[in-house]
Amino acid sequence: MAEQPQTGSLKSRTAIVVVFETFRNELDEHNDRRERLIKNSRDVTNLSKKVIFLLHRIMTEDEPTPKPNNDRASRAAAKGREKLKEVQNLFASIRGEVEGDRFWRYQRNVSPGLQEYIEALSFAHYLDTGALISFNQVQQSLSDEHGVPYFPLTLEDYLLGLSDLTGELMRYAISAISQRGGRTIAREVCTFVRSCRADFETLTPYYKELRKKQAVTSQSLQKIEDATYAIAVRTSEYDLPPEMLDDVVAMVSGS
Amino acid sequence: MAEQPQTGSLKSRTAIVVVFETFRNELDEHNDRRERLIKNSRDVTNLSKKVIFLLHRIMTEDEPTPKPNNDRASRAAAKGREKLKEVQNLFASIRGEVEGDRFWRYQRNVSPGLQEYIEALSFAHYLDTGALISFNQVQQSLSDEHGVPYFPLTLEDYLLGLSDLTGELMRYAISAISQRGGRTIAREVCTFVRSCRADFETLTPYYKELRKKQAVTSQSLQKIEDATYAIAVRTSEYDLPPEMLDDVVAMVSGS
Amino acid sequence: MDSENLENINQMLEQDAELREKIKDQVTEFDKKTRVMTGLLNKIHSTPTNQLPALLDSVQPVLYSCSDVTAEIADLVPANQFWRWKDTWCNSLRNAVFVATLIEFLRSESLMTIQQVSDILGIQPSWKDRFVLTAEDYLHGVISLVNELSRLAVNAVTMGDFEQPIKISNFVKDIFAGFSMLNLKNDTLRRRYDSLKYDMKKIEEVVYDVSLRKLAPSTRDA
Amino acid sequence: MDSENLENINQMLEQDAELREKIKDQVTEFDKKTRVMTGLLNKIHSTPTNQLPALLDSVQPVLYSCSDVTAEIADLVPANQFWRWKDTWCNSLRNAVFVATLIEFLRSESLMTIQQVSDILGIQPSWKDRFVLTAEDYLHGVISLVNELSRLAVNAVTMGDFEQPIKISNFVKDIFAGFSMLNLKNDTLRRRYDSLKYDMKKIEEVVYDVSLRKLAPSTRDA
Amino acid sequence: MDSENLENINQMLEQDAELREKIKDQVTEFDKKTRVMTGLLNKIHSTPTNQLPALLDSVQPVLYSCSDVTAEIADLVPANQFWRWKDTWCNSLRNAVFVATLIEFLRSESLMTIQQVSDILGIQPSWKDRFVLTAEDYLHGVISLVNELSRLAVNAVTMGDFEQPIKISNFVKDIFAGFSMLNLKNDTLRRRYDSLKYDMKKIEEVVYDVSLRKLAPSTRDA
Amino acid sequence: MDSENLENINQMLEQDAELREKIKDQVTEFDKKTRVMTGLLNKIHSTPTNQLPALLDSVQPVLYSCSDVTAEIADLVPANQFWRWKDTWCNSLRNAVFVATLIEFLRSESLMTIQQVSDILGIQPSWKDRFVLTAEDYLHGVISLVNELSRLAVNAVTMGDFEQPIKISNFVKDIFAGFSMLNLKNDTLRRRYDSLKYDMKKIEEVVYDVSLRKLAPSTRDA
Amino acid sequence: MDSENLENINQMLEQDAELREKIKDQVTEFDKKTRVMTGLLNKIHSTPTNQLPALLDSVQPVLYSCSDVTAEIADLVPANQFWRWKDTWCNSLRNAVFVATLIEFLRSESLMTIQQVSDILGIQPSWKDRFVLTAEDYLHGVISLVNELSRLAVNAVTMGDFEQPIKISNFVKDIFAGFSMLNLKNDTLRRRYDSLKYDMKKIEEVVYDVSLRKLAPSTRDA
Amino acid sequence: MDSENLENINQMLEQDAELREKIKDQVTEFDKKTRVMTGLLNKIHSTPTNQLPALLDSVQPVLYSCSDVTAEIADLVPANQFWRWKDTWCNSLRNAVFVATLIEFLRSESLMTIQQVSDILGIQPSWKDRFVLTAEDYLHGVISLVNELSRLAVNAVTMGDFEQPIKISNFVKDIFAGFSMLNLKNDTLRRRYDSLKYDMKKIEEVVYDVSLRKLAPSTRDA
Ligand SMILES: [Mn+2]
Ligand SMILES: [Mn+2]
Repeated sequence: MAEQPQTGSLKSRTAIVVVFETFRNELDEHNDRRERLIKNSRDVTNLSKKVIFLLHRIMTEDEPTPKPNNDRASRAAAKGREKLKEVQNLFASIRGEVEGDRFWRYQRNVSPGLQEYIEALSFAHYLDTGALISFNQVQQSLSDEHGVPYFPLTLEDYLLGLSDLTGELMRYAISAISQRGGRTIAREVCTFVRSCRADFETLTPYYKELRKKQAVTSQSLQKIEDATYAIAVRTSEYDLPPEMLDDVVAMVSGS
Repeated sequence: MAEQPQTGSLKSRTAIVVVFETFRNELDEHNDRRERLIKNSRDVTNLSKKVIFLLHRIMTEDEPTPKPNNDRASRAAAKGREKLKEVQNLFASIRGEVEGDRFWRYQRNVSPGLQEYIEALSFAHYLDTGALISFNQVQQSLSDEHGVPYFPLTLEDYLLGLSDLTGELMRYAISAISQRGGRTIAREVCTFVRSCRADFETLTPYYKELRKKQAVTSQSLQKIEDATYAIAVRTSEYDLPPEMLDDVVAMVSGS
Repeated sequence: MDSENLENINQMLEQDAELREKIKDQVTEFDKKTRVMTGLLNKIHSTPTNQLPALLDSVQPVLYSCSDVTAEIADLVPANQFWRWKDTWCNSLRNAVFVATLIEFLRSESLMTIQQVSDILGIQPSWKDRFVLTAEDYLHGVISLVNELSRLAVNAVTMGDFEQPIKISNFVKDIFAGFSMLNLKNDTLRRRYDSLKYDMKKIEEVVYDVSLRKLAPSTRDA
Repeated sequence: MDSENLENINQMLEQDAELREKIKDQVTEFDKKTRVMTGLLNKIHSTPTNQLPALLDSVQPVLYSCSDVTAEIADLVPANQFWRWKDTWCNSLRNAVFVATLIEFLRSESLMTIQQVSDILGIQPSWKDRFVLTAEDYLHGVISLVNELSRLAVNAVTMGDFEQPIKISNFVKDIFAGFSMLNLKNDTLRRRYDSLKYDMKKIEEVVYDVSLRKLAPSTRDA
Repeated sequence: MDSENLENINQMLEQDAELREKIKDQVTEFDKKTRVMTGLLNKIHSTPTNQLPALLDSVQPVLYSCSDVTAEIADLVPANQFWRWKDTWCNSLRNAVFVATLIEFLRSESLMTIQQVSDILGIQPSWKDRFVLTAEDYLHGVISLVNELSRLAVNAVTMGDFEQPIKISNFVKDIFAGFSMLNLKNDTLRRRYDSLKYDMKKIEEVVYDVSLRKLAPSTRDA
Repeated sequence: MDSENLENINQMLEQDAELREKIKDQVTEFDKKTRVMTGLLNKIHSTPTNQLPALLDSVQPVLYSCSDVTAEIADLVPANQFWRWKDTWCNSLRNAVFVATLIEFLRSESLMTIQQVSDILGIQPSWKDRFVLTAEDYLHGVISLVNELSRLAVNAVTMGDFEQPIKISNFVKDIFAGFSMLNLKNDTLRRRYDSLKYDMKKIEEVVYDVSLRKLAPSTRDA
Repeated sequence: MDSENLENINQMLEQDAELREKIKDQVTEFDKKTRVMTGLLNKIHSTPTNQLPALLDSVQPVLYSCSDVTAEIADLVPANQFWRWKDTWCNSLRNAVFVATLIEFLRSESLMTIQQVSDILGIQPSWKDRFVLTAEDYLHGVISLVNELSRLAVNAVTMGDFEQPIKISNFVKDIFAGFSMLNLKNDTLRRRYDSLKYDMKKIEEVVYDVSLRKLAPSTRDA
Repeated sequence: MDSENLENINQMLEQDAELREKIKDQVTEFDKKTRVMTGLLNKIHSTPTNQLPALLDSVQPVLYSCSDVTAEIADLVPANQFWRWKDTWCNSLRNAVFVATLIEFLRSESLMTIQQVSDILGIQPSWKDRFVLTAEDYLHGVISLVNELSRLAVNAVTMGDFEQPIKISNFVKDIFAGFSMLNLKNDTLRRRYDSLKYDMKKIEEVVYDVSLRKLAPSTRDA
């Protein structure tokens, strides 16, 4: 091509077409990358959902010889974290795609999977520690062995992922109630979700999406409160300590 | 596992869990397959969209020595069909996934890409033949070398794909008008889209989605009618045959 | 469109329309049967335990007669088109699963398998691309069963049967253990599975009340 | 949340909020400049061709002054966060592209490249992760240019300039050829690209009218 | 448009507008009456059972006075236009059905028929093309009755009346069985019918609580 | 529920369901007819003016045959229930109004009155409590007519008939003036009336193009 | 709630409801007047320019009579509550602005100021907390004026008046330049302002058509 | 547009924009305060009854400090423009009503009147054309109070306070009776009033649970 489109404004059709061809390549490359990231995000979502089910499963399954709930919880968390390594590998694999200023260009495409991952990770973390995973801890989990992040974690993804956690905790609390020792779990979760809701409340002005999810969190909290209420009402009627009540029921129902 | 869950109804937790494990595998397998098909469908959509742009591009690009439009159209169709082979290969690749009764299970996941493919294929077909591609021709394009279909084509996908074609034809007609001989093209497209609309009209009672798209088709038709109207008004003012008008303008504008 | 193509299309449309009509008629039939059965079974909440067998016996023939309707449908559905039409009858089918598994539980305290339900509804292996009982439909039916049992646990106590809730509790816990094996998507099944937890909680409360009031025989002997 | 985490979060939020405010102020400034320029350039539709250079000269300084604002914004945006904030100013930037390319066309009948526009707006290569003129924004500006030129083709004739439409026609056809190289998604750019076709059609009509009335000099000599 | 055609149409439109206004005024009147009655009947939840008759007596005259309003409406509605206007008053009418059937239940533990409600509201057979109580409106009123009774079952126990829930339970079971015989289409009525299940479950739980604690005489012997 | 009450209600519900089915069948028939007619009339946009009479003649018999269907419906609708069922067929009826008024305009450039349309569709005065053409339905049909005529004005010019737009313009101006005298409430009719303005503007622009270029004989002398 | 508190609140609510009714009645009156005026003014599109004064004279008295209605409304609105109720009448008021400014343009080719419109509608300075013509309402009316003038430009040519479009073009250019100086937020006004561009383009095209064909005296010499 | 007219208008628009900004800043301040208060009051659900006074004491100063913000707003709002701007702060104001009435209930089991809330928020009678607490905003705050109390009834029991639900029940019954006397239109307030029924039902069920089990001293003797 004899034309030198760079040296001045474009006077001929050929020159214009040559320049627009570079635009085409740019746009095509962008769209292809976007597609790859969307697919990656779908994979992340699916794997993370499975981890959440795994955690629930371990926390509700029968144990031959009942051990303290803490043991079970750390075992669940360990297994969950193990599985989440696969997800972390998926994030590592897109590292090159979202390098430098590109991350913010594709943030919306990475976000859905990322939030589901944070939901799963924070669930495992809660089971293990009884605490909310911190922003830095999540960012750390998304970093290589030298602590260099695959990409920057956004506050919004962090908060929205945590907001979904409260829904899973509600499920966890409700199913715990029918188990031995479940009352304590329900009460702990109630306190924890209550404090989550309070923490998020101060942050809702900043994110519209968080405001919507906060409504769901409030509903979840109410469901947990209703459940702990039912426990309280029941136990108040009898003058026995809670552990003994569990034993009586176990004896009768033969489980 | 000593249990034989098949021989009677399930009496123990272990037996139930064993059976439900088979359900889990079934559901997981289904979800994974669904994911694969959705990804495939996204690829099909992207490739097909590119073919549509390719066809438009060839039909509007400058020609060093102007030839009859028909030549150009068959060249475009040939190139388009060539590219569409890639898409057909994508369909061939999911053949195993949608075998037998499975096709209808995943029809909704295959559908979006398939409709975009039909839009592209029918555009190439129209450029080449001036006719609407038939159901059987589309099904044939989705079959192996022995004429065995990769999967059954549904009437709905066929019609919805064709309905989108009218939008592309509107774009084609409008850009043609600014070209030599474009008036004839616009008039032909007008007649063709009018008959498409009439054909679809009798079929709208059967598909809700088609009813919505028919409204878009009507708008496209009106845009084409308005354009051919503008041509008619202009040429009516002068008493010259259309070809000569083209020549006069070409001379003046020096293109 | 050329006329051959158009004719082709119209023929397909008419065949589909006709088929849809015919299937719908059969589904109406199926629906009537399940309505009759659930109407009868609604009486378990006011029928003393020892009179249950008679009640169940009255439902059984209707349940067996469902195989007529499944055969009619399987006959109508074209090869490989099971998934195209199944939404039409899946409500009726889930209700039939509910009925079958409820009867079985009340008779033997055990969970009827998907294969057993299939057999009772006369579903043939050779229909596999036209009429099948899918895992999803079976699971929906089982969830309805648990919903109903939580209500029964309450009413059994009202009628003075203090053992029923305990049987139900053990049975439902087993089923719940099964369900927790599954990885579900955010769909109806997931939502209904979540509701199971509330049923389980309600049943637990009944067992609790009963145990602590030492009404159950096992504690009376303790 | 433990207090360190919470403090951490609050700090990030405040920084973002502050930054957003600061960028918005600069964008308001940018917006004012482009509003002044488009206000002035609106007069091309009633300014005889020979008086255009003076009009363009009056706009030029404002255009050059945009580099102050781009520098301010580039200064504010944190490293790598270009795509996070660009929506804030992209309207102003597209308008600036429109202004720059319109002036260039009216001066030299040629299309200013994305690099030239970047340069005129003082955008530095070293800002590449903070403030860039993207292909998309450039293309939007060029489409606005074509929209305006179709209006100018009409008004030029009213003012007795019969050559302008022909220049515009050739120029716009070249640009259209460029656009048809692109593979677009179903987004705003695609919709606006479709609108180009109508501009082209309108311009063609003007050329047609002018040619057939043999008003253009080239035909007068023919 | 020729002027006769036009005038004709305009007259029709104006008459309709005027009539709509008049009917609306009567419906506002009707609405006030039902609001007063439901306001009074809301006190059943805190009125001891033995004082209920007095409360019901205070509502009765208002209920009888509804016949004034139905007569006014029937007077306004042009011949044959019942179905055109019925949506305007159907909410008030359903509330009136609710009130009538609630009073009757509290007096006699029986369900007032559609004919009896019609009579009490003064609806004349001769109005059949202008004002009728349809089956649909009657059923809506009955569902509201059940909704209210599930609340009453709870509050009766709080007030120490342990027999009321049992009466309510028997009554509602009957109604529920009745409803399950009806072939309801998938509309509002169907959705509200589904809500009956929750009411019934709640009532059963109250009866359970009472009988578990042997609080009601009838359950004390069980 | 006592069984007589229940049976009574169930019977009403079933009769309604059956009737709905029957009316729907007739409406499907009606719909087919109007679809055939609009399909044929769609050709006016590509039929030279002198061949229009033949086209209209081919539609006329189908239009006359609509009286069969209106008679069937009038037969089915129970006394006084016009307003209950009218929504079922109002779309078909509006389309029939559109067809009748379009044919009349193309034949005589005049607007068929509501009475004339009623007559052509065979609607009997004695059906007034069962099947009537209301002002609202008539007006909807007329608006559809105007929508279609604005398209015809454009296409007539394309086919070289420069007088048709002028006829259409005069006709539509009249209708528009008529509509602006009506006191329409803020409903669908009002919204569609607002759309008339766009149609009229479009028609005026066509007339403008024709008269500016002195294409129509009537404007050539202007 | 203590009864005084309650009564207090209820009284406020009832007064508001009553007031709303009364204002609505006056607005209906206002609306009728503007409907009559726009109906009459619609004839400008088919009235030769020399007969316009007579047409405008027929509208003027209705316009003056609007002051009756504004006085009634100003009387009703409680002190300080202008902003509470203004939405009720703003459509009518904007239409009145449209009418007043259209008449003025047709008489003197000049734009009536907000103060002049206020005066003609009899709005008193002393009503400032009850009834005011806001800048926003005035601007809405002016945009409607431009919308109408673009239509008039077209129809004037059809009627053979080739100067009207040129007058309109000059007038609208001025208004457009004025609007582009305003700092409009992203609301309805902004959206409607964007529509002005289309009107102006249309008017420019009419002027183009006229001058291309050398039809207007002023363009004939160009 | 003549320049005076234009300048006049532009000035009005700019003043409004500036004012909007200033008011918004104050509302942000107001919002922060109510957010802090609701954040603190959220702890009532986990604070034993005997520690409530301390908690309430910590909220009180923030509540009193709201008068600063209301004064700032009243200062900003131009005379007569209360109704123009009130939507800006009505959410914050309703939250403040909620806070004030909640504190009062927890202290004295009584409902603060609209006048008392006005006073506590420092709203001056002399502001009546600039800043007022309307009945609507007051009622919204009260509904929020009831929503919160239904939750508190539940949580109080969990914390072992069985008398709180009974106090709440009596209080809410009163409010509900009050609301049912009001003539609410079909708007947001009406919809939220309907939600009160659910709250009341829930509270009644809590009281039921407590009294059935004779947990509260007052019910223990029942
Ligand atoms: Mn989740
Ligand atoms: Mn397309």
